[in-house]
Amino acid sequence: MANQVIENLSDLISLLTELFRNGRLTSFLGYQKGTVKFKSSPLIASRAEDLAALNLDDFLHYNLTFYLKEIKGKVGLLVKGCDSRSLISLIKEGQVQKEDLYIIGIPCPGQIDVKKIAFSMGCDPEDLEDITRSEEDGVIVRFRQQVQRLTKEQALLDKCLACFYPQPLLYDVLLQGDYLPPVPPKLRGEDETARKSAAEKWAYWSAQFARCLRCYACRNICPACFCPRCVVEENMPEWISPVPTLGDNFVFHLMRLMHVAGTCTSCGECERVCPVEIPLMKLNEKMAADLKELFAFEPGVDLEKPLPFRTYRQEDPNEFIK
Amino acid sequence: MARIGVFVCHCGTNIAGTVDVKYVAEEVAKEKGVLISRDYKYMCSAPGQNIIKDYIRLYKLDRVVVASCSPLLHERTFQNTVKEEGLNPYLMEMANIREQCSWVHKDRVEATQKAIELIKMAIAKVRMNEPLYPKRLSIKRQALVIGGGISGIQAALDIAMVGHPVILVERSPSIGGRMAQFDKTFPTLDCAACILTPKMVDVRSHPLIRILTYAEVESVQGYVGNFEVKIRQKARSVDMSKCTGCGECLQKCPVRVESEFDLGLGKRGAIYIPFPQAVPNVPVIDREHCRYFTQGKCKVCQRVCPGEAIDYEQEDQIITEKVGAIVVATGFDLSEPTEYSEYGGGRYKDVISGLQFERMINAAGPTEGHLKRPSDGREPKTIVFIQCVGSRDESLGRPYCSKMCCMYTAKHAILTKEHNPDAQVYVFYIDIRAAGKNYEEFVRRAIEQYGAVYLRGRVSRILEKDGKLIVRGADTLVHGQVEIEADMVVLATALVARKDAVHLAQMLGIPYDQNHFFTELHPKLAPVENVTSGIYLTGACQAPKDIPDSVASASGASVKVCALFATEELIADPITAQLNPALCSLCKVCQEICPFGAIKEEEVTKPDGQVVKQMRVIEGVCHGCGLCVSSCRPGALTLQGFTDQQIVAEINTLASSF
Amino acid sequence: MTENAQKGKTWEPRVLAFLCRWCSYAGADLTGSSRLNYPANVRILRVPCSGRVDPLFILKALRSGLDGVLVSGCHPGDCHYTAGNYHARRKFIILSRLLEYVGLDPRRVQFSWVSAAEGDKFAQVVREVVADVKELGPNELFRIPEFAPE
Amino acid sequence: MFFKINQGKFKEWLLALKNQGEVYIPTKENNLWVYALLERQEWPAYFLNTRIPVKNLFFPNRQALLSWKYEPGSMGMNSFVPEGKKRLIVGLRPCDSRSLQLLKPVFAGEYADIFYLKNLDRTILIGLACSQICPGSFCREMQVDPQDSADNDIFLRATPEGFVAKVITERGKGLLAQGFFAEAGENDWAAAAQEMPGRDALFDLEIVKANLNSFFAQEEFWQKVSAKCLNCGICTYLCPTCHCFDICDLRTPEKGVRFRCYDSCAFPNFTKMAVHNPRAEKWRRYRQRVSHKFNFFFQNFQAIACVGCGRCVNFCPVNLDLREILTAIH
Amino acid sequence: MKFAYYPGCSLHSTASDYAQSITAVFNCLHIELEEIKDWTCCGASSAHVLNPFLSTLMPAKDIWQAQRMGLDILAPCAACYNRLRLAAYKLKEKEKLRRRVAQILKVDGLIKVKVRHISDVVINEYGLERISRHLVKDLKGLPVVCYYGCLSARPQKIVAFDDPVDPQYLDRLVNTLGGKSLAWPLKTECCGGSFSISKKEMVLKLTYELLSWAKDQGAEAVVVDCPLCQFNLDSRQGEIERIYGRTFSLPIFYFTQLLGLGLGLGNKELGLEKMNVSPFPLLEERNILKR
Repeated sequence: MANQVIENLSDLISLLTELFRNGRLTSFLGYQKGTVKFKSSPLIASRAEDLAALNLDDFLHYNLTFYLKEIKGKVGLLVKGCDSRSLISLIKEGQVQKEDLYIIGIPCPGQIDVKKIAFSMGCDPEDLEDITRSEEDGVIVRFRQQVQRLTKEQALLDKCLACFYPQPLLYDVLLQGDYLPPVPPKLRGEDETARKSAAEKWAYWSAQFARCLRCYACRNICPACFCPRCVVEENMPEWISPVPTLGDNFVFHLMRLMHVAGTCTSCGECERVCPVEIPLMKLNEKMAADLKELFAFEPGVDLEKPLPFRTYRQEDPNEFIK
Repeated sequence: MARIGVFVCHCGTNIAGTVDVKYVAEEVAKEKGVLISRDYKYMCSAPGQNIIKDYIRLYKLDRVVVASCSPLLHERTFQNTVKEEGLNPYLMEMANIREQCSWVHKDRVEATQKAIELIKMAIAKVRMNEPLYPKRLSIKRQALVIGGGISGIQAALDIAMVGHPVILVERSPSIGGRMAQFDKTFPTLDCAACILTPKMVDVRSHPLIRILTYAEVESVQGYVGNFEVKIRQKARSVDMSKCTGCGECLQKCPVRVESEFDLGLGKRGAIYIPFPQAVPNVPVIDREHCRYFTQGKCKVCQRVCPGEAIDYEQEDQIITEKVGAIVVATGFDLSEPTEYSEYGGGRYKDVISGLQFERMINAAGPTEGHLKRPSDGREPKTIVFIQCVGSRDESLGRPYCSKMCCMYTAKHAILTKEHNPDAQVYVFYIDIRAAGKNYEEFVRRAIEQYGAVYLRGRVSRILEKDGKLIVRGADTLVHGQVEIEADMVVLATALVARKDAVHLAQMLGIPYDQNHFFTELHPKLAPVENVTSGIYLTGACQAPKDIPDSVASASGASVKVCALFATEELIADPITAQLNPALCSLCKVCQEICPFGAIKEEEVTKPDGQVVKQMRVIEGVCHGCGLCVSSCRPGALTLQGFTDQQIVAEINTLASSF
Repeated sequence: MTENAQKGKTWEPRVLAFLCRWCSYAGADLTGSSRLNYPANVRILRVPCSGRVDPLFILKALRSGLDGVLVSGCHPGDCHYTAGNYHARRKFIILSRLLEYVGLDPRRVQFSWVSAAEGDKFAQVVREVVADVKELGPNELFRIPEFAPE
Repeated sequence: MFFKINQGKFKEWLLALKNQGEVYIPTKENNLWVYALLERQEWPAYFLNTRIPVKNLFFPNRQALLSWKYEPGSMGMNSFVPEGKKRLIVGLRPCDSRSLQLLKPVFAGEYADIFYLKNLDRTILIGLACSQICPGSFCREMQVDPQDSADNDIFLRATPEGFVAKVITERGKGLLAQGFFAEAGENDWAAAAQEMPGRDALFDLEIVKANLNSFFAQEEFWQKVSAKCLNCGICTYLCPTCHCFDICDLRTPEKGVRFRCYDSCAFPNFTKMAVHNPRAEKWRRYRQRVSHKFNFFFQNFQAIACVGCGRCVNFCPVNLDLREILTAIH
Repeated sequence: MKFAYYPGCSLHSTASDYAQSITAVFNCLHIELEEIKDWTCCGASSAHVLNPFLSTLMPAKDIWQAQRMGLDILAPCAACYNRLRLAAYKLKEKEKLRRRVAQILKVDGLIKVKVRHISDVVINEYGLERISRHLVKDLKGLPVVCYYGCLSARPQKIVAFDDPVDPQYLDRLVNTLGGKSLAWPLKTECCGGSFSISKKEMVLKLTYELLSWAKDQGAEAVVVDCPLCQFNLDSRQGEIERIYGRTFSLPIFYFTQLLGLGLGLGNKELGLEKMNVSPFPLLEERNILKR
């Protein structure tokens, strides 16, 4: 059973149907057609009948693993390479048991970054009329009666361009298809903000965090945020005021980062959903870089290595301490 | 609404000299909930303490802040003060305005201002304080000693002497351990058996000590005061109650196999006792070699046994016992002489290990104490001893010193000479480590009085030619190569941790170092304790130790056990972590990082009958460091006496902006 | 002093120090009993172990307008609880790197290992930290513009 | 009464308006459209609608209500007075302008909210007809005409040359009497109307209204439609008509400020009380949101608290589409 | 089984008989060899003494060459084996070094190929059990000592595939072939290796000791798997006789030659007449092989 390969969608559906029938599955997480352009929509199936809607198009941004926070039981789900890392993190955090899951690895040719495309076109995502993949793994964009060919560098999410694990690291079956070739392990291209002066950095991040509405979408969509109650909601003591002041927004985002450190796999969902475009990935990537540099830890790639804040080495960095 | 009293101490001029205590008292009186604020010359003095008591009574205070010296000095004092007025001692907080204020600052204004803020912090904290009560845990006052070597024996005797029952578990058929294999002991050269056997007899005859030989610990559950251990009593095939120890069976057994006890130098039957003075003096049938068990017929032993003690049907038994403390005395193994193939250990019959030499030279040993070459039985004239074989060798990943080898090699040199004065003895060494009472003198005797030739350097190769062992090495003192034609070579192989040490460590939840020796709680200040409270270490399972060290640490460990057993209940400091399962995400970070294994997962049945997993803090084991609390992301854990609320309250009193 | 800080008169930094009760707090006591001097700008908060210090404490302190934070514990290997400071050390370096990344000068949040015997070191550490924070000026970082010094 | 103006003049006019008060125009900051104070930035050649709804300028996410200061013995308190400066917002889309009117009865009720009302009163609204249907929007189903709006002081329609303006209120009229505009006629106004891409109505609002009561009890329905929901506050915070708020204090030992900030019915702790939470489950909360907008609000104020701007649809992290639910109810 | 064949200089010169016998034997055993195209010297004996970097760079070229062929490397010469193996190890372990080397050689990619010693492949991997199936001749209890030399034994952690002091694989082979391998302690003592020319006296002394031990053990021949050892032990016997006054006339066989005999091959295929100390008297006397 383990690690078999599935030819196409219909085979997948029949497999899942079978699994539902013999009770191996109680629910299934997949994708269906979205109701607005350039978006698919998560599919939560609780019966074999619901599977009819299952559909895989060019816009599979969702990291479905976050639904595992809510949906328990025998869950089957589709994971891209990056999603599988979240899964590994969740298993290490004791939030899901591998045995309860039925993991279907799906091919990922890199996800399309609509915002990026719109930005390079000098327009809003809403203005783009049509985006289709071109054979040479770029895309073709139609917008205001003009057609543009973009390379994958111009069209795909940065996280995909830097993805070292396009193939799921953990799966029961694998859906056939083409993958973005893995690039050597490196984090997203040189982060200019890191080179700014302290004052500039502060100015930059104040501007970003000042916008935060505290809608908590970043937290709620984050697979790593699985606490029954987030410290933001704690009011004895009140760590963070509900009033969206710059200060409290700062504390909220830094606290969140500290809490997901080591579990966060930089899947980028937080940044994708942010309604006010706060560049949260910068922070995730920064954290990832530090964990790698300081503790040689890479989140969500192996089930054995202990999470960075659950272990220590005597020779850990000490110079920063007086 | 809290009813707080604040008491500011002058400490003579120690505080009052730099801090305007009157003003301080007035200022903090304005704080919310402060009913009374007084200053006095010496709060810790009897009259000072009476002031506190009086005001508690007068104003029905339910919280007290004492601003004086360091809590490290007088926290207990003032806790007792308020206690005497019926207040829970944990409703008293101290502000340290001496060591951390008046003594370190000169400017009166600054110091006064700081004192005020320190007291405000204490007030803010004490508002959040709750009465805490020491946890009481019952203690099963019975000890388990794992390992029947000299340290195990010593520990068992010491504990039993105080009057606590002890279970002594030994894996081999007899207690006695390594020491029983030795001939004489350095530096006094009195015979090991002569000093060991009496102790073995004491153990056997002690009413409070229960010996389980040929048995192994299978599992350990629970925590300090309340361990539950499962012990596997391996089938001895001999009914201990019936066996008289006459030894008939030993003579008649048709099988001869190499004796473990004699390390292959001697033979034993399939039914055997490891050595004559064995305790218990009851044989074991080695089912792997016994003809009955291998070929289904024989039963000679059963026929000759007068007491009908032989029982082929016997089976392993699991014995479950509750104990309050565990002493680990599992001792050491020796590294394999084959490790250095250049020395031909295992290949050349006449290259033997130090322990084999002990057996050979032991009057009760396989050669009745005569030196004989294993190859041809001739008496060796020239014997080369090589030290540090497997010790102090990075390339083997064994950088440490085995500590004993220098001494027992010197002893071997001396014994050789005493057996045969015209024998020639060479010793290759790197350094001589003879730090111990009369140790250095002993080594000097070996060299000067007995004329053992000590060569400083390593042996590179041993070649066997015409029944001789050609030992090639370097003498670094003459900067030259040496070649010795020896009859026998003795390797001082390294003391290493037991092969299954890691397995035991994980079973007991005790840490071990890279060499798999067990790690003590503190190398200097807690040398026999372990991070897992209730478990104590002794002997060579911690590191190479000689007999005196082992015995000393054994007594040390037993004192710790007795101290623990001194009361029926374990009084645990209430400063422990508390868990609110409703907020717990079961990420188990707490369990993983707790240095004391005080947090465990358990299954509980909800009122509605469903069974759920839950984390639990075992208060008796929790030391109250709060590491888990600061690592618990949803804030399900809190540390009594240092709750998040208390600490944030203190921070907030200093808040100046938002 | 709070008032001064806000009225921007002779401004004096306010530093909160979390001290582990076994090593650093005892060390700070020793500073006192050996009558060494250090600036009065530091307020000491006693915790059982540096491992008890949640990064949130530090953020909270900065949020509530304190100008600097010092966390001090036992030297590596000396932790009374064997490993508290090792775990803390991991959190702290990540936190201070993070604060630096968002432009908050790491000198506002400093760490030290001070043993019970290092009274002089504690005084020295406090002097340095206070000097650093003085140089950085008041922590206006989180002040809400419309409610800046009234 | 109608006027027209060409591109160049329009820009001058905007600058001139600065003398009247603070001028806000649609501006793209940090990749998202907001109404920003007119400084150096150009009038945008093209924009759909702002990400942050205009309610934010009338009912901000952070409104200081009062502050206090504690000195031993005394407690000084002062409440903030609403800002009085005149403002002009240019370029509101009909949906947003409508939302401001929808909210009025809420804040003008028995306990009048001085802040909202004052903001409304001090702001001149200059609307702008849509040139395109926003993704996710369903304004026409909600009876909001993308081409016309009576909820402004002035309403503009863009033409290739410039704009045609329709005066709605007196104070609007005042702004045009400044020589930037030329008289125009009914025909110019009609000519400036843009053809909106057609789409069949997804549902009939009346029927939805009618059915809602009966749907209320259908738990499975609500459970199914809300399954995807994240419990985040995006839909409510970006909604031009959502107006739930929370009140909390920021304080130091001796002083403090009381704030009003947004709250969201999507949050699990929105209705959390000491002992229990009437809307602990997600589906109850989602049902509440829909029912409130389309039913309860109507019962209280005889209006539907939705203008079909489509923000909640377009920016929902999990593409939970209100239109589908409404269609289903239909 | 197929390998990238790295003959090294010896097998094209002094040890051509070794090369010959390998080809012959491998044909019988169906082990394929493909010679690495324009291989360069492994750098043994000079490079690693003079320039450590060069001592990695030179083998590196061949290693990458093999990588391109997609085959593991088989080296019959213990010296080549030692150098290549060490180089491959360094390139795997030391990322910086790898990059520098790769840059110079204009190649890329991590090192995946293994470097194997011929005996390891034939005796351990191909296996005596499989070999014995093809044996047609018996060595009639010919008493020999197996001499392994040092280059395939140390550094132990990196190159050794048997005990570094008392290896057994050749002995096992000899016994399988029906010979009688004698135990002796100098299996991996140094023969002087490449100092043959530069420090002849030393080589003579070391070789003398080896030969006399062998003779004293009662050996009638020595079996080796290293061209350098073979050269020293074989070609020096005359001189040794003159200096130390002891005659040995011990034929020094490559293990492939004995194996060849077992497989029924003759002088022609095994190049026996190339040996300085002629093996024929011995082989005839033991009637293993007729002239």
